[in-house]
Amino acid sequence: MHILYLIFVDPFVQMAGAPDLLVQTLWEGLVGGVLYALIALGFVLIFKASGVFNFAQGIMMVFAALTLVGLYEKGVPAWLALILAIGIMYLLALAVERVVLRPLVNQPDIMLFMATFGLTYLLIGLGEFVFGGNPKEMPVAALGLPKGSLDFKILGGLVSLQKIDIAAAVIASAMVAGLALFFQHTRIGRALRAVADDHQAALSVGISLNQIWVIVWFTAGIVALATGIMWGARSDVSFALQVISLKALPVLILGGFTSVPGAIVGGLIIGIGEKLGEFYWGPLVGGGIESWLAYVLALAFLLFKPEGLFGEKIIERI
Amino acid sequence: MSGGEILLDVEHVSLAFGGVRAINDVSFNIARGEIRAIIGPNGAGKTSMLNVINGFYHPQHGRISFHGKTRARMKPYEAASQGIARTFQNVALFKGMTTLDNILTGRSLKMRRNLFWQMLRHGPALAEEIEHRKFCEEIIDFLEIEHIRKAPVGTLPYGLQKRVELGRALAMEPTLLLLDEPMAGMNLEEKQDMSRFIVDVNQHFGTTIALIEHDIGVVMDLSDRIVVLEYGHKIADGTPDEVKSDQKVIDAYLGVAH
Amino acid sequence: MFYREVGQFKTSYAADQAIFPIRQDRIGLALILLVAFVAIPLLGGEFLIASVMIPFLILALAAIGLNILIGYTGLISLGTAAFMGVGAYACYKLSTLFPQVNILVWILTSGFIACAVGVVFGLPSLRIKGFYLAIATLAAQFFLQWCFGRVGWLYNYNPSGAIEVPGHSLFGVAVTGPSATPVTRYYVVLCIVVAMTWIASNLVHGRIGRNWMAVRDMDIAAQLMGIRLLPAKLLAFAVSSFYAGVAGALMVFIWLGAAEPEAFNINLSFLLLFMVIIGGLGSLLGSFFGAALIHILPIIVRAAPNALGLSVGSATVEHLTYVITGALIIFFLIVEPHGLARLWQIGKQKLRAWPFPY
Amino acid sequence: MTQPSTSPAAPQPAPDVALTANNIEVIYNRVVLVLKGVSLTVPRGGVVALLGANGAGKTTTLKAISNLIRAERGEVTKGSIEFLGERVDGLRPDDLVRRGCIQVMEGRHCFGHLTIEENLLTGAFTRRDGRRAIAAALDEVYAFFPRLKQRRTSLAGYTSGGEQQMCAIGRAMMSKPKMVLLDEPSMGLAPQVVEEIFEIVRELNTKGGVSFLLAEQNTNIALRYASYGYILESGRIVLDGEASALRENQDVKEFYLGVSGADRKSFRDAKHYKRRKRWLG
Amino acid sequence: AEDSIFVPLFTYRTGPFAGSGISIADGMHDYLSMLNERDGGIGGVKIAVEECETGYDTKKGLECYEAVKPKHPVMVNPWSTGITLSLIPKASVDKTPILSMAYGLSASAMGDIFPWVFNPPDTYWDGMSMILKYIAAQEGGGMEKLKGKKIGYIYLDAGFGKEPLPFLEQLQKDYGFETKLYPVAPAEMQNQAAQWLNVRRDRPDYMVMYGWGALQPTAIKEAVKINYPMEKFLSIWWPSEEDAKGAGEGATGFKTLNWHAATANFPVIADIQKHVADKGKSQAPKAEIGTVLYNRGVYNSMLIAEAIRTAQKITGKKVVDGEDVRRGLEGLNVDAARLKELGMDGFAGPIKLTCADHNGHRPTFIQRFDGTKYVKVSDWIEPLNDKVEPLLQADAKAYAEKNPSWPKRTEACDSKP
Ligand SMILES: Nc1ncnc2c1ncn2[C@@H]1O[C@H](COP(=O)(O)OP(=O)(O)OP(=O)(O)O)[C@@H](O)[C@H]1O
Ligand SMILES: Nc1ncnc2c1ncn2[C@@H]1O[C@H](COP(=O)(O)OP(=O)(O)OP(=O)(O)O)[C@@H](O)[C@H]1O
Ligand SMILES: [Mg+2]
Ligand SMILES: [Mg+2]
Repeated sequence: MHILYLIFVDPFVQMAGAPDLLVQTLWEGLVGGVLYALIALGFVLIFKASGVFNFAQGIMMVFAALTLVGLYEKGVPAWLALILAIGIMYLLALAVERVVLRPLVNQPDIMLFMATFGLTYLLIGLGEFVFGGNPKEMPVAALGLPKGSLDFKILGGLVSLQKIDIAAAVIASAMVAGLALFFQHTRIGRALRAVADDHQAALSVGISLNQIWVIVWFTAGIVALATGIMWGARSDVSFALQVISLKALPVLILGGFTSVPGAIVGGLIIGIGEKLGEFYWGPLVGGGIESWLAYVLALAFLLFKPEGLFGEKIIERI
Repeated sequence: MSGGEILLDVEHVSLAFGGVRAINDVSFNIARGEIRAIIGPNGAGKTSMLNVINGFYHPQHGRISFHGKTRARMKPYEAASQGIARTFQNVALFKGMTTLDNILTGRSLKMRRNLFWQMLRHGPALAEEIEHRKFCEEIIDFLEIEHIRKAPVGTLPYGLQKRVELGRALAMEPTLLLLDEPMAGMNLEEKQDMSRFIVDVNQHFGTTIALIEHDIGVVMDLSDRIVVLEYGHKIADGTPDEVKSDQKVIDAYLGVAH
Repeated sequence: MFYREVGQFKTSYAADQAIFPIRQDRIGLALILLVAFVAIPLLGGEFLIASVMIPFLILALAAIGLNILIGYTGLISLGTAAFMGVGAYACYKLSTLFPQVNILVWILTSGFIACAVGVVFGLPSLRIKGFYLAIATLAAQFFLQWCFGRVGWLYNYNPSGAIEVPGHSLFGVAVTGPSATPVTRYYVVLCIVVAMTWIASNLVHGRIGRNWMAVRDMDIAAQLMGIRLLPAKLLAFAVSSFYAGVAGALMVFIWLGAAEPEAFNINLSFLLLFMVIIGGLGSLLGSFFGAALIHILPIIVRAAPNALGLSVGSATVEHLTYVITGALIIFFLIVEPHGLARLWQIGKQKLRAWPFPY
Repeated sequence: MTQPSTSPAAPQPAPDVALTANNIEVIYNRVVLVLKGVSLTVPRGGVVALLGANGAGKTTTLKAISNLIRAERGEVTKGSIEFLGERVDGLRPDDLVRRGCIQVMEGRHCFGHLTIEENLLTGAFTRRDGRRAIAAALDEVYAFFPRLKQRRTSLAGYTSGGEQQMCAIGRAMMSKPKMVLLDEPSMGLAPQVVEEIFEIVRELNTKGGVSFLLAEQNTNIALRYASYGYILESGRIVLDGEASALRENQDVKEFYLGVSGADRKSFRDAKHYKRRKRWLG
Repeated sequence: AEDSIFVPLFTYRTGPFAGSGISIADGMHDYLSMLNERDGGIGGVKIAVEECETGYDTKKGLECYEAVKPKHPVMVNPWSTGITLSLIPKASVDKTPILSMAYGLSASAMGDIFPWVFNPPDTYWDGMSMILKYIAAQEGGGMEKLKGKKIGYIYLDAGFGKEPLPFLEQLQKDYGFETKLYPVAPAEMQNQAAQWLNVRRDRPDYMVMYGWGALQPTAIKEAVKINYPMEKFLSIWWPSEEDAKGAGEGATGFKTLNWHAATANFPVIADIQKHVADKGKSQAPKAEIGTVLYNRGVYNSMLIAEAIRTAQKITGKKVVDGEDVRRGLEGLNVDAARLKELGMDGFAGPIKLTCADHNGHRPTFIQRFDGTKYVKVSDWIEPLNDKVEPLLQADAKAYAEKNPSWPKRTEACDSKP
């Protein structure tokens, strides 16, 4: 009986008892969710446009941020470092298209997935070789990002919102909105979706895969850079960040692999769900459930909707 | 052959996907031992009808009796175990497997040795395997696909894939064989071969056949009775001669003969 | 020596249904077994046996398990490491509860426990497909890994939170623990791997294997052939997890000697996945190739500068190892997207046609 | 094919030639040699049929021309291909489309997750002549295939086989091509629609001056609409000539056309051509 | 070669923990190189130093072990608890002692049961006892002052972080304080918002951290974010300057345990600078020399060198082997005078190991982060030996019991008790 009380009643009593903490938890979940969504967005972009599940997205995030910080530490001004980092992401996109994707056109998805794993290894090696393996600090101020927090004394307590988190949320929302519109309503967007369906048919109607892939990987690179900056500002820029990128996976399935808005909605659900879960229910089992809660949430959800919230219908026809 | 014992009876079947009414209150039957053709323009609901018959789609209305047993819903594997086999419009072979393995898969329901024997493979499992292999070789021989026995089916020419698919269906020793455009994309010679196979199967094994085909020549020559669908409705049902002269069918489907 | 099958006529279906119908292949297999059983233990150094061969065989075993799931049944799983963990923790628990029982019994038993857990996590596979399923199996990965760390009973409440392998012997010879020599441990692993590879090969070449492949290639058509999806998929999960479980038990008992939950982390799952893909989906031989490429290649790259007499910092070597391994993976995929096993087949095909190019 | 005629002499680049393939060889996967020297010419504004049994290499020929062969891990190892007087072997498929040569692939290959209308619009990807023109082209396609207009908002993956075939042809038309490589257009279509499609081909050909190279199994209808035909067998051209001449050719009649009219043999009575051979006696 | 002593260094300059690993690797490497450059090795014998990259991964660590084994290492420094655990059983068989300096298996402090394993100068239990003692002192007295206090414990949810749990439980009973646990999964090190929200709710009086790698900077940032009073945030000895710097101003006041200096003002460091760094033989950037973890590496290498030197003294051999160095470690006695000779006067306290005690249980001090560096702010604090000892005893006994074939100690003892 007591256990039932602890599971089903007590958490809500706590929520009501300290509403400021509830608001804070929701906010943390929201911010975490937005950041997950940003990583997921990178995955979605590439998946949509080439059917490739890009395992390297996480390392691209680290690599992009590392380039930025690495250059900055070498004395390059922050704005220039940012531009250079964007340039390097462009070069990366070109190289990936030329070396990896072009020879592997029209191959099964899983092979391309594998190729991105090779890419991951390459980028880890290269990144550590050039910039070293030690964690680096994100020059938040030099990049013109806000520091400090906004504190609100409400609900009988204190709710404190970090300015950088607010910035992250704004930037992420803008990116997601822009990309969603782009995909639904433009010629290129439609072409991207066509490519994801059938490489060969896309080629046959004259869609230039090469060009499309460069565009998409470059966009994903920019998203990766933005994500890297935001996560880097929260802790620091190191290869350990790559692990976080796995969290984008449950977000992806929840939102549906191919949906840009799905990434943000999935991100929010996962982010808020896991923070609430860890905060109110985690202590019952000794905490640390955040490491799997997101996946289990996503799994439970999939059982009811196998293609995710906004995913493309799984076509079963014979 | 018509007028014999009814093997399959479709009564007032309707099927819709969202707004699309693929089948609308269609009834017809198939007698044991006959070749029954289903024809109609593209999108008329022919394939959907086959899908309903072998349980892949579940109709919203109507009933289907097979062997006298009536059911509204059935799982595809149940249909298979009751003796309904089929081929597909867009070849649905197991692409990563060889011709022989594809056909052997058709024997799956007939193989009995359990996991344990399968693990050892020697002894009973192997004996069983060889016995079924013999049966499959008969089919391979019959369909004249010996030369591609060990070839992966993925890159075979389309016509051969269709033949392998037929072989796979035959391996199930079905009572009712559903063929969905078996001759699409074939030239005359190949159509003649395929026709011969169909007729042989029908006559030698007594297998009942439901056939969808757009080549009117083939349909008229092979089938005992024809049902014609258009936009999900049945517009005609009868012998080839009856159907050929039906004005509705000519308007909806045949157009000028060629 | 020419690789020709000309002149080898089969006079019975039995001979033709054999797994290696071509004589040269059978000779090749015999040679490999000879090398594995005789030459390596006799001639190989301790490093080769303990750090190259034992891990290679264990990883190959796990890869075979995963290949049954992905390569043969088409179900992508990212939870293999967790199932290996189940095997390892089960074996630890059982062998510390009943230390007098023969350790091989426990290694196999823990395979069955992993099998049961695998089936539970395989249940969603009926509804969830493709990459969606892959991510659903991540739930297994993270949840189980959390359990290994959180359920004290599993690791006998050791303050270190790790499981440490006690010494066990088999017919008076130590097979686990520090006094077991690398050669003994190697033989134990080798025998188990050879036996289980043989069984796997029997399975995939028979009815069950065909059913799996049918489900993989076209599940709708498979259903219409009378194959029931759920049992087929669950059986694949069961067999796969059994292999993973045994591999996990071997990994801790024969290879590592002690393990923390982190030993079964997501990276291991990914590595196994990649072994299977790069080796060749749906090929047992490919699992060995894949394990060799992903486990042995970095060792060679790491040893190369020393062997060449170059002095390169250990960190630089590591970076280069990453870069080279990554580049090679991409290279092999471009040369042959269907994995090393296919490359091998094409090579054989060329040999057959030799000296003509086509 | 008892008396293989020699291939035509190397075609001269002439202003009235749309496409020539000169002695091309294709190898798949670096091991399988499929085309063993195929030469053919499509005159500007002509309709040329490429006939042959299953696996003869028709699809391979078309893909070699449109260069989709790369995506199948195939390679043109010998010979040259010219389109409108320029060498095009080695160009990317999208370059070819931009120059006006588009292929309709065998087996439809519609984009399953795009609606019918979106599928059609992807066909206009390379066009730069503005929304209005594209909308007009769309209407034109709908006029040709009213069935598509009805299904315009449904996902292509759910439509019937014939609807997908129409969609694939319509999609190619959207690119305003000068030359269409049509692979098995009649497959899976109702007889009426087959007739319609060939009528459309003729209309595009006569009114729009579009050249066609069509690979077809339905020899009968193909030779009725084409002006010239090539017959391909195991990767070689074994016979070619004016369509009317081919129709009268005895071998072609027996193997490909059959006899139409009253004394046509029923399919029921089709004879066995090949001797049966038992495996393992 | 015959005329050198082979000392492999297991390091990790790559992977998720490289941030901490690099400084340690540099410190270890540079000290030994300095001995080679300055003195021509130890006792006239060159030390063959070879790094093997583990990436903090147990499997790679084992591979390193097998790779160096044929070269007869005189000892191994695994620098990872996971690797240490895997190697412990092998040590006695391969006759290679393990030096796991202030990490690894706490119970291996018991020399009777683990003759081949050494973990000076303190175990994690010692560490916890000293932190608690310091907290009690802050509260103005002895351990009894802890009564009624709430102590938060944030830790890496892996072997190392979990080890103090039974000890905490014991002390909590003895002294009547309350603990709140905040585990951080290894995959979630950079995602701690939920844990710190919990801290905000529970409002513990003090926070204690057992972290590693990215866990530490993230935790400090989060603590700053929720305005946790930094002066009451204490850690075991692993955080570096870099870990605290990321949080900026707010991190001032953060405290950690340490047993050695965190500056470069020592003759020994000057020698490293002169003989190694200035000659371009060090990988360490200038700013890194003299930092906490660099110096920790130096200290570790000092123990290696002194053990070898002691071994040479005991055996009279110049080229010693693993067995000799084990005896050297058991006879290790670095007293104040010796430290002075080493140029380490004031660098660290004296340390003496015996056959029974492989740890030393040395006192440590608290250092406080002042915004750029750590400054010693407390006296030397002795660990609560009476609390730690029984636990070690029990744990070591349990380890041996669970391993039915665990060998009884047969190695003779040189030092006369
Ligand atoms: N990707 C491929 N890899 C290897 N071989 C292939 C590949 N594609 C086709 N082939 C082989 O090339 C030969 C010619 O095939 P192609 O598809 O060109 O024939 P087709 O004349 O179009 O036949 P159909 O009428 O069946 O479409 C066949 O034997 C086929 O097996
Ligand atoms: N799973 C489905 N979801 C949505 N619509 C479907 C589905 N299956 C079939 N339809 C629709 O139902 C109608 C009938 O389709 P069906 O495949 O049965 O036609 P058909 O008679 O076989 O045509 P064809 O001769 O072109 O193959 C089509 O309009 C098709 O788009
Ligand atoms: Mg159909
Ligand atoms: Mg073709």
